[in-house]
Parts: sequence; C-alpha cells; structure tokens
Amino acid sequence: MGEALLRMEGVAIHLGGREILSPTDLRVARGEFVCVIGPSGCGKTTLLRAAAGFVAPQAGTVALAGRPVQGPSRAAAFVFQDYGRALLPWRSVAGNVSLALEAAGVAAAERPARIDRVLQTVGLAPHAAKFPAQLSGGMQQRVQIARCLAQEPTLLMMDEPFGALDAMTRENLQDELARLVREQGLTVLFVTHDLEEAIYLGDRVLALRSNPTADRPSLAALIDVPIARPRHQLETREHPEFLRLRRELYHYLGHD
Amino acid sequence: MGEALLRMEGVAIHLGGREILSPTDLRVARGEFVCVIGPSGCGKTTLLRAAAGFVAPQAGTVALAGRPVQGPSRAAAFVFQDYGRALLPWRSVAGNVSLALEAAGVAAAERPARIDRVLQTVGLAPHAAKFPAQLSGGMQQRVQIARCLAQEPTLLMMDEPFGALDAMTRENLQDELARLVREQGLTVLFVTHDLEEAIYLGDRVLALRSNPTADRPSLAALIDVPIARPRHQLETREHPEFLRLRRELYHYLGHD
Amino acid sequence: QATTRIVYGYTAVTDFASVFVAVEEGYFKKRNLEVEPKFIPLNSTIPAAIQSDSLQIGGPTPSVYLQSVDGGLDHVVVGGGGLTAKSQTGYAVVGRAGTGIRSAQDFVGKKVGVPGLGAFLHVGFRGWLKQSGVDYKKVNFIEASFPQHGDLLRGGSLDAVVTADPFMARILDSGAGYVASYYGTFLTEGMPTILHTARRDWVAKNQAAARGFREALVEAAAFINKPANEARLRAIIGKYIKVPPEVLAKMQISPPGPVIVEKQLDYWVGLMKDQEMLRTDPKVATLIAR
Amino acid sequence: MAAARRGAPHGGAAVSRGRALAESLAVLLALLALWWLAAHARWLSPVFVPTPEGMLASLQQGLVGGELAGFTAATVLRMLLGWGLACAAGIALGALIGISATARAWIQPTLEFVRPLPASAVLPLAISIFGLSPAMVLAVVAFGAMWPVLLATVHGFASVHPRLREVAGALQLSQPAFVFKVGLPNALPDILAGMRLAMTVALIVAVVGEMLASQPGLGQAILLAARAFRASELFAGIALLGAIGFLSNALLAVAERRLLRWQHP
Amino acid sequence: MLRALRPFVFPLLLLAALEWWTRTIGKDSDALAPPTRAAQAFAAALTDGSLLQATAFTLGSAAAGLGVACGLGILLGTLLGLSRRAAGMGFLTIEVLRPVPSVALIPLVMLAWGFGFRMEIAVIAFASVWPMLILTQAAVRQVEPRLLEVASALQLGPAARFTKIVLPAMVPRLFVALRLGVAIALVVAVTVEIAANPHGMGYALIIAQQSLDPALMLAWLGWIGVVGYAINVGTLWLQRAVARRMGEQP
Ligand SMILES: Nc1ncnc2c1ncn2[C@@H]1O[C@H](COP(=O)(O)OP(=O)(O)OP(=O)(O)O)[C@@H](O)[C@H]1O
Ligand SMILES: Nc1ncnc2c1ncn2[C@@H]1O[C@H](COP(=O)(O)OP(=O)(O)OP(=O)(O)O)[C@@H](O)[C@H]1O
Ligand SMILES: [Mg+2]
Ligand SMILES: [Mg+2]
Repeated sequence: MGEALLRMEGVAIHLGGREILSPTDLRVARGEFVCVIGPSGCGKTTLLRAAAGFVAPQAGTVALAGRPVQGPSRAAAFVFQDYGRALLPWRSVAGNVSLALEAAGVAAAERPARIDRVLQTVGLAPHAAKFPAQLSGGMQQRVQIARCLAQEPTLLMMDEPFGALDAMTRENLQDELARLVREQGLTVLFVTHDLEEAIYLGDRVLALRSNPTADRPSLAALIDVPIARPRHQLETREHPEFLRLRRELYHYLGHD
Repeated sequence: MGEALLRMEGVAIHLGGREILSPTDLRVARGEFVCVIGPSGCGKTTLLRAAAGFVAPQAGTVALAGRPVQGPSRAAAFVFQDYGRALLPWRSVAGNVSLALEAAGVAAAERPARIDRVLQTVGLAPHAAKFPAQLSGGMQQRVQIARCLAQEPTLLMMDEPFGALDAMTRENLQDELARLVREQGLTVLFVTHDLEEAIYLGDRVLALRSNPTADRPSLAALIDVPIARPRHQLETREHPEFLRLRRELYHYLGHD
Repeated sequence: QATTRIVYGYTAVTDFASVFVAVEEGYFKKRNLEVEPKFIPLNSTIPAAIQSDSLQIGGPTPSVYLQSVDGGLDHVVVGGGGLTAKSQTGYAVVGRAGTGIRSAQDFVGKKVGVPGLGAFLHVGFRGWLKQSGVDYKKVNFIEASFPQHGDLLRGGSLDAVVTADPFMARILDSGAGYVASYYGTFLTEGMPTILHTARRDWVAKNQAAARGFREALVEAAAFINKPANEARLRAIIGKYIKVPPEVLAKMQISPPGPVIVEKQLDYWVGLMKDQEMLRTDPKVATLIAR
Repeated sequence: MAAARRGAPHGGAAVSRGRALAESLAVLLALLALWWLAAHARWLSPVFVPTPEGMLASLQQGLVGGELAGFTAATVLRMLLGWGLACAAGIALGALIGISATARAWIQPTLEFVRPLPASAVLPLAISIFGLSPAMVLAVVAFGAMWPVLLATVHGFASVHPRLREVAGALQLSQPAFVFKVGLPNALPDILAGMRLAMTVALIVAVVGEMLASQPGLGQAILLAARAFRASELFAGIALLGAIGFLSNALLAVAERRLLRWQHP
Repeated sequence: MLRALRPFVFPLLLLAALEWWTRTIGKDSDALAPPTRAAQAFAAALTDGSLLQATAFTLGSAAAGLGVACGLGILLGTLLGLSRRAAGMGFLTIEVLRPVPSVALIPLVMLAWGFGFRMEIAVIAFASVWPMLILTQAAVRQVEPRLLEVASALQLGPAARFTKIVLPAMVPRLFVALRLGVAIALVVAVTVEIAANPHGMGYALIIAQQSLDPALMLAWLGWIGVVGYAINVGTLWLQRAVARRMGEQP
C-alpha cells in the first residue's frame, strides 16, 4: 500500500502529570483510511493532536512524509471535535471556508466556485451567508468539514467529525468521504465513537484503552478490515466480516 | 399516563425571517420519555429551547405543569448540545456540578456527598478536581449531564446528550437514565440523531422534518414505542417491534 | 534692515506693562522688531519654552530664571519688567478671620497658602520672616492658586495666605480674612519682579534686536511714568490681561525697571541662597546682556 | 507560541523563569546603557536629562539624608488606598451596570460625562468645595483610577457567553448569585487587566494630586525639582515611581497567575 | 418621553446642587460660579468662535496622539500576548516606564519640540500607549485557543494570522481599550494645555481661571465633559455597528 505517509514511533504523552498515551507505534500508508476508537477520555483526541503536531510528545517521534513533524502543516487538515469553537464567529459560512483558500493563497477570483463546491458536498450551499451563531450544531460541524476539504490536504485528520449528525446526513457524508479518498488518494486518520462507522469507513481500526499500564499499553488492538470497496450502507453492514469485526472490537472496548 | 406535564399548543418559531418550526402540538405526560429525531438543522434544538422557555415562540403557547412558561425554571433541567460552552471554565468538575446545588440552596455540608454521587453515576468521580479545559469532549458532556442530574428536576430536556460518547459509555448512561426515569418518575424530552437510541429510550418518538410548508408541517410523525420496560441493550434491539419501528422512522427521515 | 520676529511669553501680572505698551505704541516696530506677546499659564515653563525656541524672549520671575541658570540653562537677561516698591500694597499676607495672626512670630506652626512654592511671593515672604528673626522652616507652606485662597480661608483649610489683588480685595470685602502684614513694604525697594530673558546664542546672533528690545522698553517706561497716560495704560493692559473692568480699574501697577544691573540680580541671588534654593554661585556679571 | 495549550507546546520550549528574568533585565540594562550614552554624548541637554550616575547620586542623597523615603511612603499609601477604593467602586458600579438595565439608563450617562474631566481641572473645584484635605485628594485618586476597572467589569459582564446566561437561567440563579458565580469570574481576566491599569493610574493621579493639592509626597518633590531645574532630582523621583509601579505590578501579576489558573491549566 | 429623560436626571441634580451651593455657601468664591452663569458664558464663547478653534486643536492632537498609541500599543500588545518569551523580555522595561506620570515629561518634550502640536501628541501618545498595550495583551490571551490552532493548522503567516484571526477575535476588547484610551487622551491633552501648551481647550480654561472668570472656566469644564461624552457615544455606536457587521446576534 505504498510508503508510510504518517509514521509515529514510540509516541508517549503525559498530561497533568499522568501518562495519557503509553508508547505507541503507528504507520499510515498513503491512501489508507485508519479509524481510531476507544472509550471516552482514553486519548483519541490526544493521539490525533500529536500526529498533527499540536502537542509535542514526551517521548517518540512523529514524521509526515518522512519529515519530522515540528508543528501543524497545511498538508494535513484537522477537523476539531469542538466544532463550535473552531469556527470564526465573525465570518459567514462561506467566509469560514474561504479562510482555508486564503491561507493557501488561492486567487480571489477562484474562491467562490471552490467554496460553492465544498458547501454543496456537505449540503450547506443554501446557508452560505449565515453566521455560525445562526447554525445548528450539525451544520457547524459540516462547515468545519467543508473548510478542511477546501484545503485539499493529503492527510485528513478528523476528530469525531460526524458526531452531531443524523443518520441520513451522516451516511451521505460517509460515502462522500469514501469517494474523495478513492478518487483523490486522500489519507485519513479518523476518530469516532461509533464502532460501525469505524468498520464501515476504515481500512484498519485502531482501538485505544484508558489508563495504560506497562503490560496493558494504550494500543489495545490494530485490526484490518478485509471488506472490499466500494462499500454500501446496507450490504456492507450485513457482511459477515463486518459482523465479526464488530463483535471483536466490542470485546476489546467493553469487556477487555 | 397521568396529566400532561409539558403542553405545547400551536407553537411556531421564526428565526432569521424563516419559519423553522411550523405550528406544532405536543403533550408530554408526567413520567413519560419522549425522543425527538430529525435531520440536521430541522429544528430539534429550537423545539427544545422553546419548551424550556429560552425562546418565546412567534405563535402558540407552552405550559409546564399547567402554568404558562415565561422563561426557564429550575424544575426543568437542560443539557445543551454545545457542552463545551455550557460549563464554567473557571470551575472544576465538582465546582460545575456544585453550581446546581448552590442555585437550589442546598447546604454546603450536604453538597460534597451529592456531587460525588452524580459524578459516580456519569463515571467522572476520579476527575472531580479537573478544569473543563483538561477534559475530553465526552467527559465535558458528562459533566453537564451530572449538573443536570444534581438539579433533581422533574423535567429533563436533553439535546444530543450522548453525542460525543463511545458505545460502552453511552449504553451505560442510557440504562442509568432509564433507571432514574423509572425510579424517580422523571419526565424526559430527549433529542438525538441516533434512531436506535430514540427507540431504545423513548415511550414515544417524535420525528421532525426540515423546511416545513403548509401541507408538510414540521411534525412528520409521532410514534408510540410499544416495547415493555425495563429494556435490555441486546434483547430490545433484536425485538421485532424495534426493527419495525426502526424501518418506519428511517422511512420518515430519509425517504420522506 | 529686515525685521526680527520675536514671540514673547508673559503671565497674567501687570509687571509686563512695559512690553504691552511698547507693542501697542509701536516702539518695537520703530526698531524693526515684530513682537508677538503670548500668554503662558505657568511662569516656570517659560525657560523651557525659550530653550526650545518656541519663545525668543520670555518673562520669568527672578527666582524661576536664577534656578534655571542654576540648573544649567544658558540664558541671559535682556531687560526687566516691574520693580518692587515701598508703596506696594497690592499684595500682603492675609490671616483668617479670628486667628489673630499679626506679627512674623505668629506664623510659626501655622499653615500658610502661597500661590507658588519657590515663586516670587513665597521667596519674598520667607525673606520677610527671616528679616524679622523667624525661622521660616517652622511655617507650613502650602501651594494653592489665587482663586482658591478665599475658599480655603473660609473653609478653615489654611490659617493665612500670601495673596495679591484683586483676590485680596475680595477676601477682605467678604470678611473671611484681614491683612496681617503688608510685608512687601519692608522689602528692599527697586528690585525686579520680572526679567526679560533669552538664549545667549540668540542674543549673540541678534545683538541689535536685543538692544532694540531694551530701548523700546525704556521708551515704554517713560510712557508709563507719565500720569497723563494712566487711562490709556490701563486700556492696554486690559487688552492682554483679561480681567473684569472694575478689577482692572483698581489694579496697582508696579513701576517699570527696563534696565537690569548686577546689584539687582545680586539681591535675588542673596535671598535665594539664604533660602537654600541655589546650589551654585551664579556669575551675575555674565548673566546680563549689554 | 500560544497555539498549543494542551501538553508541551511545540516551538519555543518552556522558557525557564530564571532565563525570562535574565532576558528581561538585559533589555532594561540595554535601555539604561542607551540613556548613559545619550547623556554623556550630550544628545540631550543635561538641564533636562541627567546622567544615570547623577540620578543615582540624587537618589541616594534623597533617600539617606533627605525626605525622599518619607515622600515615597506617603505616595505609596495614597496610591494603595486610592486604588483599593477605585477597584471596589469600579467593580461594584460595573457589576450594577452590567446586570441592571435600570442602572445603565440612569447612571451610566452621568459616568460617561464625568469620565473625560481631567483631574487637573476638577481638583481646583474640589478644593474650593471640599477644602484641602488628604481625604479629598484620595477621593480624586479613586475617581481617576476607577475607569479601567469599571469599563472592564462592564465588558466582562457583557461578554458572558449566551450559553452560560442560559445555564444561569435554567438554574434560576438569583441576581447576586449570577454576579458572583458567573459574571465576575467571567469578567475576572478583564478586571485584572483593568486593575493593573488602575494601579498605574492611581499612582499617576496620586502624584498629580500631590502636585496640585500640595500634599507631601513624590509628586511635590518632582514638581519642585522640575521647577528648580534639578534634572537629577526629577529623575530620581521618576525612578522611584518606576520602582513603585514595577513592584506593585509584579505582585499583581503573581496574583493574576494564581487567579487565572483555569485559563492555562 | 420620561424614559428619554432618565440619563439627564443625575447630571441635572448635580448641577442644581452646584447652583445652590454657589449661590449660598460659596457665593464669595473666586473659583466657582453658578452653572446658569456658566451657560451664559458658554453662549458668548460659542458666538465669538473661540470655542470651535480650541476644541479642534485639542481633539486634533488627542486623535493624533491616540492614533500613535493605538498603532504601537496594539502591535506590541499582540506580540507580547502571543509570545511568552517576548512578554518576559519586555515585562521589566514596560512596568518601569508605565508609571512615569506624563506630566513629569512635559518639561522634557517642551525642550525637544517647544509649544504646539508635536509636544502634545508626544505626551498623549506616551500616556495612552500603556493602556492600549496592556489591554491588547490581555485581549490576545483570551482569544479562543482553538482558533489559534486553526490558524496554525492552516499555516497562516504572521500577518494573516493577525488580521484574520487575532484582530477580529479581540475587537470587542479593543473597543474597551479604545474607549479608555480616548478618555485618557482627552484628559492628558487638556492637562498638557493647562500646564504648558498655550493652545486648545485646557489653555482656554486656564486663561478663564486666571482672568477671574470662573463662569467661563466652568463653561469650558462642562464643554470638555460634553465633548468627551459625545466622543464616547460615537465610539459606542461604532462598536455596535462593527459588532453587527461581525455577525453578533442581538
Ligand atoms: N491539559 C490537560 N491536563 C490534564 N489532563 C488532560 C489535559 N488534556 C486532556 N487531559 C486528559 O487526557 C485524557 C484523554 O483526553 P482526550 O481528549 O484525548 O480523550 P478522547 O479519547 O478524545 O475522549 P472523548 O472521546 O471523550 O473525546 C482525558 O482523561 C483528559 O482528562
Ligand atoms: N439565530 C438564528 N438566525 C437564523 N436562523 C437560525 C438561528 N438559529 C438557528 N437558525 C436556523 O434554525 C434551523 C434549526 O436549528 P436547530 O439548532 O434547531 O437545528 P437542530 O435540529 O438542532 O440541528 P442539529 O441536529 O444539527 O443540531 C437551522 O437551519 C438554523 O440555521
Ligand atoms: Mg476527543
Ligand atoms: Mg441541535
């Protein structure tokens, strides 16, 4: 599956004097879709933040495309879990998306078309002129996703991006994302608390556990999802392999 | 099922010059558990906010226990969707829960025990001294739930309260909530984007639709859930009635 | 010959009468000087304004001038304004009604208001105390501006004030205080109350202008000294010092002393050295522009 | 950079306190060196700008033999009392205006009218009406120093996030409870910044008050030194003011760090 | 009707009290006059044109001085707010310079620039740069950290990060700083004019005082208050207009 785009080696993180993440190795190949699951507060967000360069790990190294990560880079887009805070309240929906284009130095003339395209993708085109305070939670979350898509990154890191969406919207976006990955060779690191979503979307699923100790490290499991693509909302979820993986991961998380 | 605790009659709401909620009637009996579902941005939060008295409807009346609702009351607790913003950043977890007790005039000596009890319920007892900025998203959400439980309300309004929680934690809290409702006769109005959660928890499920028109009002469906209580995570979800309802609601939401 | 422009800084006292007269009667113009009098609220800012060339000539009091020289400013005296006189009853020390303060001894331990610490009235009053054998350090001096003197006496914040007309007259009229002593009448006569000073390098470059300035003042002094000119004189003063007409009519005008000699500066240096206001010994001879 | 709040941030790794102090000192010393150079090279007139050593000599002379130490104490006392009064009044009035529309309508316009009145112009009036007493000067100091705290408090209340207002509404917090449990803590960062400014303003107004109302203190010392063209004494007074300002602010900064722990846990 | 009058109740009460005081206890005062006489004096000053000229000078120099202070204060404050290192380095110097009373600087700036615009601007800038700096620094510290992370995730350059994220995020707090700065600039401008600079409203006020015209002096004082009030109303209006444009919900 190509060389490793993201490579974490022995990454350990302490916060508030406690080890949140015990030394963890992870390689994500170019074009791969890796999902991260785990109980609330186990360190999923922390792992993602380390991968993105928002926090420097106490031990270990993070490398993106072979170069050590010193801080965030525009090649990697980040969808924050607290969507409400990650939007500029003084910019409209279109303005928030535009920010990514401005950062990338896209010419002003080109922006409207590209903004419209990504807003179409997340189903917010009719709301382009609204301010974040005028949006519902799920809509705010989609604005953030739109901004990250507009960035056209090689690596997409998403922290519970669909957490506030209803089933329909969520399934649409799942398939949209899967299509983008396939067509543009995007690499994704995806945190979710929804087991089925993790299996449905991922090439591999990484399960984390809380309160790691020496013999029970943070990394509880790293499991391949041998289900062919493209997947389908109904068929894939009834695939025997899907059901098996679901049971297996459920075991890792709940009764481990 | 007793008299109506919450009663909404012809409640309609306009925001930003658009009708978000077309005239809607709803009666929630004492001890009843009503779930609200609908696509992102359809007005679930808006409906809840009107019921709680945060917004005054453009038309119609809201009454709680027979008295018209003029503004929020302590008899009704509200779990906000944007959990990060609903916590006092300068108070620890315990301090945030304490706020509800202070507001209710609970004696200082009594508070620690009660705080500890609700934190135990939501699984945050070991984190009582942390500040919100030191918590994961799911933990923040649970702090807010704990604060509302500490309030000991008669009516509990919850706006996607379990949206940021992993399956295990979520199932635990679902059962915990169901137990509280049963034992203390709590009444709950519960917004979720998870169909299964709505059926699993609700006595009735209310489906909303976006962009209401005269012949397609906001209220798409109001469906009884004839499944006995107590319910069980595995068995209930395999109950034929459960599967039927799921299909039916899926239809209302997606292909309606 | 080209005209020299001079911005001249003055404060609101009649000791500047000779300058006003020289402007109004054209004595400056006659000598190719274009003098623009500029009102300066605080006398002690005048040396700095001269130094920065905002003013070419200004009228500090002798104490302000000598202290600026003491501090290192290289300014010289071009001429003089008013003079002290035995007949001066325009200023005095006024006691609060009921205190019974009369003699110099009575001021010991009392709170006395002066319009400016280290300024003309303060230095003169301290000179009088010393002359009367009283240690001025035993008197509490408090700075308070003229218009407040009456209110502060009435309110009991002060026991006495060193004040001047027209404020003095108003205090006496209202019965809030009485004249404890016209101490000015005990001071040496003929000493300057205002000096016209300029930067030494300016004077060196504009010798003729400086001389012309002084000569115009001499001519103005002659004008002032003629009793027939009294009405015109008051009108001229009223143009520059805006006070109510009834006040203007009663104001005492000190005699002019346009030419300053060493002896006059020596007197002030002596008084100020006595009161520990100078650290160096100014060489008086070099301070007067000829 | 402030970007990474959680965990050890990337980039400029945590600078130790000792090193920060050393750097801070270095910057100040560099400035002093510049002054020394300027004074000795006569870029500035010695009448107005003394040499650093001249100032130190005056400082030593004034503190050991003269009255400077007593003056300093008087000024510090006046500043602290005035600041305390200003903070109390500013926070109380600010909270009142912050929560009560009635207070906003009735008293805020009056406050906005008196706010731009300079102490230098108000003080003579106050002296005429209330006499020349230390208490009156103190009141003027408090009056002058109140505004930063007042404005910050009003803003702090206005900036309570709507969601927190709703939380307070849902819990039916009483007005006082809202003030003490939500409004003031929310305004705290703003209030503390305002209090730091108020401290400086209190010092400055105390000095101006001493100058105008003839109260013993550094203000009078500075005024007389300026009038007598004694630059080194003037600068000695200013240096003492700087020292007072620095010390009081350092104390406040420590308090601020403790009180705002939740901002950067 | 009654509601519109509420703001004026307290000022009117104060004025009435002053009127009563100056006509009874303080009737012999040389420093005070009844407000009614001040109003007459004000009308006279209005007709002879001196009012407009003096007001223009004072406002002009206050605006220029504040402009300099804003530029410097916001720039430096942002730098110190964003970088702990820079804050540490500047701390000592800033805290030592900050308490220097601007009045003590008047002789110094007089020496450099003499009377006029420049010296006044310099003193005003010195006095108002500190509040701008301190409040800007505090404002930057309170910018939502998540937004700064968004900025670094997008690798915005320093200029874009400042203009697109930090500056808009602090706008509400900058307005507080601005309102404080405006008042300080006006106070200092008048003070400088009273103490040294023979121009503007402060100079007019002191001339009135020294020419035994307390009514005119009071008129000037009241006028200064009115001017300050008007500016504040203007700033508030601007603040609301900007907030609306920035999507604030009523
Ligand atoms: N600044 C901090 N100081 C101390 N502890 C912290 C800090 N930030 C996070 N933590 C702790 O680190 C742990 C992991 O947090 P993280 O946000 O990574 O969890 P998560 O897996 O994303 O959980 P969730 O699914 O609820 O979002 C939590 O227990 C949290 O309390
Ligand atoms: N202040 C406002 N001005 C204009 N429109 C608003 C305002 N607040 C909300 N809306 C609109 O009202 C609609 C309903 O919002 P609401 O928050 O109730 O949705 P929701 O059903 O809770 O969605 P979600 O599941 O995404 O949270 C949205 O389309 C939103 O854009
Ligand atoms: Mg998380
Ligand atoms: Mg919602």
